[in-house]
Amino acid sequence: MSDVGLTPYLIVAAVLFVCGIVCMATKRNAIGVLMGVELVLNGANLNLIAFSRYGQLGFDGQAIAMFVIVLAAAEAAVALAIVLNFYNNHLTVDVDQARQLNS
Amino acid sequence: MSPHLAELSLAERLSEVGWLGQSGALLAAALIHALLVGLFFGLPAFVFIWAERKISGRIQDRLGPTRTGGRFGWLQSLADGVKLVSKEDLVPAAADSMLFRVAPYIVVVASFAAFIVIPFSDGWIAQALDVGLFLGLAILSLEVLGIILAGYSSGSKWSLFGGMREAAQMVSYEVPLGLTAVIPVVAAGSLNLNEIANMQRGWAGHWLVFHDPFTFIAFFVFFTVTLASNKRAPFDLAEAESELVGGFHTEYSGMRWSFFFLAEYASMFFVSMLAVLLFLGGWWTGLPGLDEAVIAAVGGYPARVLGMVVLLAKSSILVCVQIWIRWTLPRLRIDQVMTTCLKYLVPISCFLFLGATIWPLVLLAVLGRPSVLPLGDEPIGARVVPAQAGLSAPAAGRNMATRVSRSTQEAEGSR
Amino acid sequence: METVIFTIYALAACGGAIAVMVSQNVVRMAFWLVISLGSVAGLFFLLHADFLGATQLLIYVGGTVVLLIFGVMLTASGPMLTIRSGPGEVVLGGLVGLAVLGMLVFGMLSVDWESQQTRMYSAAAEEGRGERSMGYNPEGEGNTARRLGAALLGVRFDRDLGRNSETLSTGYLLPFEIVSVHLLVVLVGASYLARTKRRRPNPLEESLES
Amino acid sequence: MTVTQLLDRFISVDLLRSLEIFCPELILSATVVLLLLCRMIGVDRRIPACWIALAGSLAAFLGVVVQLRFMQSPGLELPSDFFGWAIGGAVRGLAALFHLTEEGVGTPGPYFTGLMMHDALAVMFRLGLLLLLVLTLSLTVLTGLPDQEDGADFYTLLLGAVVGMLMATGVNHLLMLFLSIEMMSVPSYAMVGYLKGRRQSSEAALKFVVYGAGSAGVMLYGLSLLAGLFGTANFHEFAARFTVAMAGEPFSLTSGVVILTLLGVAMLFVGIAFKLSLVPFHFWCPDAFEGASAEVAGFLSIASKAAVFGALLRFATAFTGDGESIRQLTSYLGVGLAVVGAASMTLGNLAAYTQSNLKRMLAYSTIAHAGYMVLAVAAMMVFRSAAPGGLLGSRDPLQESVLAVEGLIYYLAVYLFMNLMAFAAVAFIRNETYREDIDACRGLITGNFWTQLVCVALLLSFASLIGIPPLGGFFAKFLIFRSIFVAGYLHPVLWGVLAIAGLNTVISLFYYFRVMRAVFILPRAENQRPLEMPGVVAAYSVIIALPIFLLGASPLQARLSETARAISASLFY
Repeated sequence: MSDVGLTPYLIVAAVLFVCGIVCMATKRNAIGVLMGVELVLNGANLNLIAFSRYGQLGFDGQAIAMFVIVLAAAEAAVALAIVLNFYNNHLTVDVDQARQLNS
Repeated sequence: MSPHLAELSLAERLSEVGWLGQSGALLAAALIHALLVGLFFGLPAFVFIWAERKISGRIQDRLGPTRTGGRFGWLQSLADGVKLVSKEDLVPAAADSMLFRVAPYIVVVASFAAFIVIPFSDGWIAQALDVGLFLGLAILSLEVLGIILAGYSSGSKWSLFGGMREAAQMVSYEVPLGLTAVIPVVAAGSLNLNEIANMQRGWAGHWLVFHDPFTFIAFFVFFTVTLASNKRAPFDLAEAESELVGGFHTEYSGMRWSFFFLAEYASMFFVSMLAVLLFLGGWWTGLPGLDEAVIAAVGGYPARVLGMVVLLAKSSILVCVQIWIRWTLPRLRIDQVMTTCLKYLVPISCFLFLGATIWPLVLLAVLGRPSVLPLGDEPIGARVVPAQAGLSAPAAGRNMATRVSRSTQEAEGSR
Repeated sequence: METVIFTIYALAACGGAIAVMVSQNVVRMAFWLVISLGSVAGLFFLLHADFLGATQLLIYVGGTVVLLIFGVMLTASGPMLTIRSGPGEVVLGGLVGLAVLGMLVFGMLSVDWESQQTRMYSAAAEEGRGERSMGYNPEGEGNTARRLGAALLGVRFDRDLGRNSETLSTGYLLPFEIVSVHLLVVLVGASYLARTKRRRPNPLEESLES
Repeated sequence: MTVTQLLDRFISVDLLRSLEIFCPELILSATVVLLLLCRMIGVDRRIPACWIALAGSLAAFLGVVVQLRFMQSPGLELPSDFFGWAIGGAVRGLAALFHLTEEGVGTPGPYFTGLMMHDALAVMFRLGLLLLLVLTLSLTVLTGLPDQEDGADFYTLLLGAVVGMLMATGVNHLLMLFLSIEMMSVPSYAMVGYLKGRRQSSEAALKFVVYGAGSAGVMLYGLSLLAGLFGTANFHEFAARFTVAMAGEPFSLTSGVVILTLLGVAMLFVGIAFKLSLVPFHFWCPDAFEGASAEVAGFLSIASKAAVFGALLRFATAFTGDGESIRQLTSYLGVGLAVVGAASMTLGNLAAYTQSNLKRMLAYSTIAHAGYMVLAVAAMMVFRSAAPGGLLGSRDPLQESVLAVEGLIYYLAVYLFMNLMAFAAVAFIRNETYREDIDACRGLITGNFWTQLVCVALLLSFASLIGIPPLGGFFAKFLIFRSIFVAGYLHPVLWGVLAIAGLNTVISLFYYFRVMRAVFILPRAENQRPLEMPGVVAAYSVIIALPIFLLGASPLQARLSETARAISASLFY
């Protein structure tokens, strides 16, 4: 049985991370930005678990990833509530339309 | 080959055949499992649609469905299938065509993949995971995605309403579903469905539904919640045909439409099997004498086939109850559905969960043993794998499934 | 065989992520996100993190993404669905992204992970923690639920058993308990924000508004 | 060792002690639950939520006071004079009430199996944070921010965020760093959007949450790189593991380990810099503070900074140690921090000059102050990177790093009072005039006696923010500038940073002066009546403004500074 090794996993994680970053930077829809954040978090989680399997991190990697998933879900819930609240007040979810506060 | 499949007793058994060889046995085992999963996924739709017609016909005194299609009307489902396959596959102009085409596949894949965690009989499981139950619920929860996407992408307001209702309903009902599914886990101390089922060996009093008052109520709550998560009546708001035409599948036709139905009946069957494995003793008949007699008569391995039949029978009864409920109760309103979940089912399941965790401690304090019924020689608490075995010596105590199956094989070998 | 499965999942994960990045329609983005996250869950299974894989499917794919799509449906009406980003932003974002990716991949390729691990292992052995295994114990592959449960209880059976050491290994009791407080607080906050407007208007707010 | 032995050992050795140290967080968590329960059964009609929250945070505050007492005098000896005896007796009584003991709270060291660190620094930061919590709670009661109906929601969010902040001061593990930063951020997103019917408030919350979630994601990725590279997530193993990973190779930017370490630290720093509103990651701060209510903005500007500085100190010290490569890394990080600090203070001060909204101006001033404070950490890192017997001559690098951290602690202590006073004044003015721009303060001094008192308190706070000599702000800035100057011997770049910092102090004079001019010199607009603030508001202002004096030119100054030094020493010894 062939073993994939650590580096390929890390590279997949890096691709996810970068896609997420670009997504956060370029999307104007607030929910699109949040999707970018999810991608970034998944890249990090994949890193942690790959290190936990092949690296010296051991089981701690899985434990940390577990909490990250939970925290990310909580963050997404609040973010979505804020987006809804914004939509109720402004009737748009375009982040670039949020410019009332620029002076 | 995935490392888990290699541990399966079926593969080990096949490799003893000789002319198959090691890899051939693995392949054969994989094929058999794939076939089993496929059958369990595909057949219920045909059987239970027929059953639904017959039962509803009897319940509502409608004679039509009981008279057509060959003897007992068994050809009716087949005729339906042929009709659906030959129908034209329409994509509305307003639809988001890619998502519209993909959505039925998501639903089908989700309800199909859920079967890989189900042990059909002792050790007969496509993917022996120690988190089987958890994974099953997780995969089942993916079904909602397909339905939301179908509702959204159809470009029709009926569909969108259906999709939204489904999303709200599923997301809320997942909470009591998870909580009630955890209650037998608490009692058994394992997430492995095979282990949980094997712990209910012996008299029917060993079934987890009779384990304590909380699991008893939890079974009924679980059953109710699974009705909702399968969008079966009285919770079929997503496709309420009297108000939303067809809900999320209004715009679908032909094969894609039939996929939704295939998935619905398959997941009805899936949740029934889950209920049987968690609460109703899995593949054990509840009569230890009978179980032992069968094993002694036909040997451990063929006995598993009979075990599978027992599991199928129990689950089919539950499916029939689902059908019976559908044709008996009126549909709820959407606000009633949400109230039922958030105001009643969630608090009840929280209370049950707390109760189920405290119960063994109370029993230990009062009776000095963790079970009320002095049935059998080992109460369920003692049957939990010692923490040490699973943790410090993983190779030895991999999981109960393999150990049980190995010991059966050893017994056979010695005989 | 593992390589083949890995390749499929990895391509699906990366492809999904790239499609999320490129796609302009929010609902399609959500669909690609599901593909990507689902494949990551598959990679978790391949890494023998079964519990994490199932959690990923249940919480991320089945929960968070459904929540996101729900949000899209509540806020999206026609034109809002495809808010395009300007070409300048896309080019700039793409370039920065490529630069970061290049740096990360260069760093990852130039580290010799195996010798790193050996060195770390021998260093750990010198500190008297030689029982610590190389990586996640492959003998107990897949059997993660109990380990994780014990770690969340605060005791590391997998590390401390059979070892007579004064210090206990890192257990995760504190985060496990305190996260529940966090979830409660967050739930209260989210429900407060998403609730409909209050019944009586606050004069302070109205005056600030005008 | 068997399972049972291990469990027994865990409970007896670690858990009981940890719970003692964790008592303030536990009390706050219990208060949150109590708040929600009270609303559920309808008690909040009779006992308003603010009193429950206040009682809970006071209890937590007293718990930390006892912990600090244990840290200062082990065994809680009673002094001979009467007052000391009475206070000591009260502390003993409280210790018995909270079940705090010498073995538990009195012994510094890691707790919760190494996830957290208990030392005088953590206790002091928690004391400050809880004091701020009590003051903020009283402020919201005075200004009536949450109404009867939503009080429980607001205080739940506030207390929840504080639990995260308290934890951040003692983190010793990467997971706890991420967890505590999330725990303080997520409720604060919701708090910024608390005035949910207001367009600006929802916009501020949206920007805050979008940027915040993004930076948290980047931070997590950096964290995963570091954890994987070093094979551990415990701070105190980092330096040793870095040396092992380098394996005697020279420190060069082409080595994979160095690249990944620097990338990891930089990404992790993104999350920290976001919370501290340091320069490339500051853009959320003015928007969020302008949209949020002044009370919330004041609380966030102080509390999240203080907590994250606590975490940053621990994270930064994790990368210091003996060995050539680790020294190089430390000095790189130190100089990088100094540059970021210089950039933040320059941008903050320049941008503040053009603002017309008070909260927005204060937000930029917050950015500038974060820049000053991060210089202390930079100086500490540079000192720690010094090889023994190097350029510092006769000065002991370790002693110098203690002094640098002392400067940070002193600055934060003063900052608590002066910034809270500034934001509280904005809230008071808003309640009277329904406006928050600088023009609203015109002729404030013409109001009644209580308003005049508030004006004087505001003057004190602004003078201290500038750093005018007899006040606390001056001493704080002086301590940090001194450390930077000494650190300049090791890295001449820091002398440049020092020059920028000095220049900035002068720039800041102008925009603070604009507000002061409006308050004291400009006449009230024709159609506006003179303000009549209630007396309790003035009393509150005086209570907050007094410590600005005490931390400055007062007999107490030397003692306070000594305490700060002792506390900062606990980080290193």
